[in-house]
Amino acid sequence: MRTILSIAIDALAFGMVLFIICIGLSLTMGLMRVVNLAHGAFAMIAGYIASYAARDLGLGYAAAIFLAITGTIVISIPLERFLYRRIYGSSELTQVLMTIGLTFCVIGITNYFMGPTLKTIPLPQALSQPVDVGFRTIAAHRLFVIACGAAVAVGLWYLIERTSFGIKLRATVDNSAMSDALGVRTQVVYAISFAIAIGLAALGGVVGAEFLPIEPYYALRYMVTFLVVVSVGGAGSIPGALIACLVLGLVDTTGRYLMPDFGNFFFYAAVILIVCLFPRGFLGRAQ
Amino acid sequence: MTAGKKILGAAVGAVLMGSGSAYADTIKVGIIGPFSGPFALQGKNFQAGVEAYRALNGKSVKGHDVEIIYRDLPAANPAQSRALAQELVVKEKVQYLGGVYFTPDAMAITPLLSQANTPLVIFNAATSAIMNTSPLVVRTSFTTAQTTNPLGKIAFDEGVRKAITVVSDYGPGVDAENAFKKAFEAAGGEVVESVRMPMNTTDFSPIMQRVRDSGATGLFAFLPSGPPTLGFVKAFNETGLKRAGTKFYAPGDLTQESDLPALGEAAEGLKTSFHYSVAHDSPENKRFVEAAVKAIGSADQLSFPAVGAYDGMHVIYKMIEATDGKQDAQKAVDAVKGLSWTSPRGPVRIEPETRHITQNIYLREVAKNADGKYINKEIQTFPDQKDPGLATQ
Amino acid sequence: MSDLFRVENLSKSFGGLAVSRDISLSMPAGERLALIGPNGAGKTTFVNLVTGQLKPSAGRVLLNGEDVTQLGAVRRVRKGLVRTFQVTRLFSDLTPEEHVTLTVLQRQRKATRILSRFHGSSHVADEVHGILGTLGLHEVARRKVGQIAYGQQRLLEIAIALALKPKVLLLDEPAAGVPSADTPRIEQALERLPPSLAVLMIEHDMDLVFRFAKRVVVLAAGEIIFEGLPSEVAADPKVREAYLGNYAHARSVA
Amino acid sequence: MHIMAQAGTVSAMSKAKSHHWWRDVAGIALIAAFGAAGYWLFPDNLALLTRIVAVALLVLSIDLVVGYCGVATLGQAALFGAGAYAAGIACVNGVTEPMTLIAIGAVAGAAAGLLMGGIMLRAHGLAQLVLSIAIVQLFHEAANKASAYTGGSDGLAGLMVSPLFGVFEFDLWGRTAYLMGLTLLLLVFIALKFVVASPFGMLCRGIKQDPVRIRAMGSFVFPVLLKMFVISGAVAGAGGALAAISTQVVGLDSVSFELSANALVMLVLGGLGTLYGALIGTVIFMGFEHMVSAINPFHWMTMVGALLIAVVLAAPGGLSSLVERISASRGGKS
Repeated sequence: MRTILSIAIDALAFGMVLFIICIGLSLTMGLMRVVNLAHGAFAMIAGYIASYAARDLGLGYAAAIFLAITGTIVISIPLERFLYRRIYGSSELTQVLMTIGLTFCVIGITNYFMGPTLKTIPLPQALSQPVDVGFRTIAAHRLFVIACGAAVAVGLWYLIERTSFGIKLRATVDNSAMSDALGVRTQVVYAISFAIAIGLAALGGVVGAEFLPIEPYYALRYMVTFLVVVSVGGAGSIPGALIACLVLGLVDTTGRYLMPDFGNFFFYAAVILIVCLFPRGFLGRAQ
Repeated sequence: MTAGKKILGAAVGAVLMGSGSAYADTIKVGIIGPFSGPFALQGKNFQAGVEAYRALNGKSVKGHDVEIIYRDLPAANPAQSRALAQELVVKEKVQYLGGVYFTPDAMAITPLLSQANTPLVIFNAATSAIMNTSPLVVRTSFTTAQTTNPLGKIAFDEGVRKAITVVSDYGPGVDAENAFKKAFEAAGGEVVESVRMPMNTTDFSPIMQRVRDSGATGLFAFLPSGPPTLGFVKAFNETGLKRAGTKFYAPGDLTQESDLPALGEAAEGLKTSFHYSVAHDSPENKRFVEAAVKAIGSADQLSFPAVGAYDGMHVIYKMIEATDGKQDAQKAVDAVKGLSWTSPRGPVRIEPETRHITQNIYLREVAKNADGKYINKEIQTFPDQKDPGLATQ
Repeated sequence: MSDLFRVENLSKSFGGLAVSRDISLSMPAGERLALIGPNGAGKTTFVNLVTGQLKPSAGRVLLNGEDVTQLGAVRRVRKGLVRTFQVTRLFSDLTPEEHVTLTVLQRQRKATRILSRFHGSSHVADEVHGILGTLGLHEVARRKVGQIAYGQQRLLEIAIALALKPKVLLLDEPAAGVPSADTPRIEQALERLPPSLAVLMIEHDMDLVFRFAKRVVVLAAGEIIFEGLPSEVAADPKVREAYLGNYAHARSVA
Repeated sequence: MHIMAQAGTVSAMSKAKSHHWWRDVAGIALIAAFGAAGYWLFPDNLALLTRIVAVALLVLSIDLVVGYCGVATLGQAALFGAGAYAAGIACVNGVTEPMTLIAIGAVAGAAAGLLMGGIMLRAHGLAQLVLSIAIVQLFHEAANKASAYTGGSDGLAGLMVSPLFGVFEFDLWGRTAYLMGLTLLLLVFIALKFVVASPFGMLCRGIKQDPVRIRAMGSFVFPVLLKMFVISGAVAGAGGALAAISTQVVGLDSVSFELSANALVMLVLGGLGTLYGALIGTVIFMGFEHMVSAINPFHWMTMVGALLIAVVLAAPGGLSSLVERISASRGGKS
């Protein structure tokens, strides 16, 4: 029982990191129909900014997170304006080509300016302590990540289902020409959604740095994982992405505990099974 | 005066060139390494080692200018490796090949060597078997078995009777697992469980849970240097294994100096065995580190591949000296068999039979130096270690 | 059992919503039947059920006395039950000639051959040109479908159906969206359909229905409310109730 | 005047078929000429050129499923790797005749294609893409695990291929390997030209655009696509076998996601749905990569990324569409 609980809480923490990073990609893919393979690159940029802010500027963890999110969004604005707007509505493969190109550029530039070494984001004292949760000790940071994930899920759900922006966003996605005619400024809606997606990537990149360490190749290393998680959840669905992250996190963690030698087999076999059972992902929109 | 000297030199040069190309010629050396991509740091270290050697020992040997040509091979890719080697030999007319980070890449090059009449000096690729694929291969790095071997006895001597091995599931990982098992069991211990985890593992908590369940009091781990080592060490600490007193042993790949600033406090006290620590205390190493840091640009980035490259260049220079600039791979290789010198890592020797490097292996502990920087502090020396993988063959 | 085509008690519901209720009808060879009804009456759903795009909740579909209800769409086509689409589904970068050639080759089970040329057989070419000629498409035979008029695309839909040598043909609004100037060409094409063919046509244009159909079936809210001669439709009280507004409207538009 | 113009269009129309035929012959001749030019102009880079040929086969195989059938895949290297490992394992076990090895690779690739298609064709769109990724990862993992046969991460080394026709050795200069590869590529290209021009090829194009319509024409979709998968597997497998023969080593990279993704990028770069696009994309991408990585081995990735972005902005349909557009505008002017 202790073991099961222990595995479950590890799985939850890992799943939540995936969720925070992937939900932004799920939004861009499901709502804006852009296969943004450079999503991880933005998470990585945020990690570098946070690392710089915390280690070199000596700022606190919260300030570093804030700076990383705003900084990454600021960097993404000209990219959205000059690159992404050209590929809204293009074929998926064209989008793949461009966003992979962008990823290569980001990696190359990061390698040049930041060097190829690992960068860490020092945690505040409170988060770096192991906490005794009764059946085992767990890093406080993991609990923090779980809380962040839950907050993101609830916040996004509220934003999309309960605010006027959410209504405009959903309308734009369903029928952008009609929304335009009704006076919704779809360009603005797209730009804001893109910024939100990037901001979430940034948050995930920073709080997830303990799991997925920040280095230049980050952007490509985890690209597949992100893409798989989003598709399994169903692009554009918040609860879908959440379920996918938790299920895949659980499969991955349990598989690695029970049969570590075959850890990857479990993960990808589960992906094949899920996709065959739910061809649109857990909660995907009908196509 | 200087101008006159220059003109004179040029004139003499021209005469010599006319009379025969044996003198003021350029000898090209092709270096293949991961200069971009996920292993770019290791490639940078190759370059730093090479440049440091040239800075300290000059850019020519016996009047032969030595030119270095770098070629990028970002990840293990034998087909590309062969294409690059072929291009270097046929098109760039290099007389020596060096570098190579991954085993399969080396395996793709060795079949070409005798036809190319070119020796290959391996700066890293650490599988024993490479040496058997061609008589023209010399290696100045290490093998995983070589660096792992002493750990078995160390663990036993520190009171560990039951150990668990956790390695990345690929060639060197398996080598390390076997080497530790053999040495530890020879010393009288028992390996209760062996775990091989996929290369792309990022969350190590479940593995640590398994370590805890196994009841072992010692953990032997092998992970290639890079991002996952950070997660591994942190997971070891956070799951309370460290506090519970589990002893942790690993070859030095785990605490590569370039990872130490990131690992920091988490790795403090960690004991690893390796052939080289940047903190090695000797005049040779001081000279090397100074030059290599200058070449690489930042002290934080310097680590073991640089010393492999540095000594590799030493071997290549000796080969050039022995052949006097003529392309004769067999003669070049024969000339360095049995060669011994004092490397930045300590005394080393090219074993005549295996052409692999024999060297000291050090037990090191992660500790803070006087400047508050984390280093691999050498605490015990195992002199004159051969590669056990090749020795048994 | 002499009926070529028969539908017995066909029903379909999505969730709790019944879109087809207990529909039965039959057609002998040479039948010209029009299926009409207000928007949302379930006409296209009926075609989808009959041709196998949808699985019915209950009921049977019989072709030549054989129960084909369990067969998939492809097998039904191969047995001679063929449809056209309300919104044309054509390959925009292929030509009409290529469309019909592919269809003829498919009918001859030669479409999956790798070791033959697409335009290789002169027999096929003759048949293709025959079909295209009957429908007046020979002039545009080698233009890409994306570049020909919509009326011609509708004709091509019919051409593809004919190339399958159907026994029963279901035409889903063959004149929908066609400019009125082009309607006569469609009508002409319908008149020239092989006499032995049983044809069921869904259509909104009542003039066309009156000229084409020998028999009319009216569908409203998924149920058949009338079956009889075209001349009787207008007089039927149920039809008037369910449909007349739309009919009058349609007529005034036409 | 008017009549003449009309007569012109009619004769142009009847010529259309033979015109296409000539265009294909000219295209194939052009490829052969380029290949031969590569041999004479870059005699010192034949290993690179051979690698380009092997990858070109992989990219062609992707074009068959992506460009002609609309099936998105990021896992094609599974088929390439199946061919490479089959040829490699056969070679280590004593089958050393190069043509036989190519055939073994093609058969293994086709078998893997059958398996992969059987799984992938159950899904559509994004889910299909993810299945392809999962499959290639499983292949990769299996190749790593079965190290007794595949050499695992150390690679399968020691392939001693006998000389072609008992005469031409696979040596350092790689002339035999290149010429054999080039011949193989040409033969495959010609064969594929026939495949895509066959009724079957047309059917695939139809399925790509609208499978519902194809079903309503009375044709099944799944077996047709599966057949194309098998063909595509054979092509990719032959490419893998060529890579194995020419490098005499098979590494795990030959069944990697990275190779699949790179190959797809090359295809999209060149343009989908024309076999020429696959070749153009491969040559441009690999040539460019080779060039910039030789100029600056440390930071070339940025340049490659910039190339991809530039192509999307300048020629969204791929480079081959650019060629077509230019030739079309020339034709319009003249």
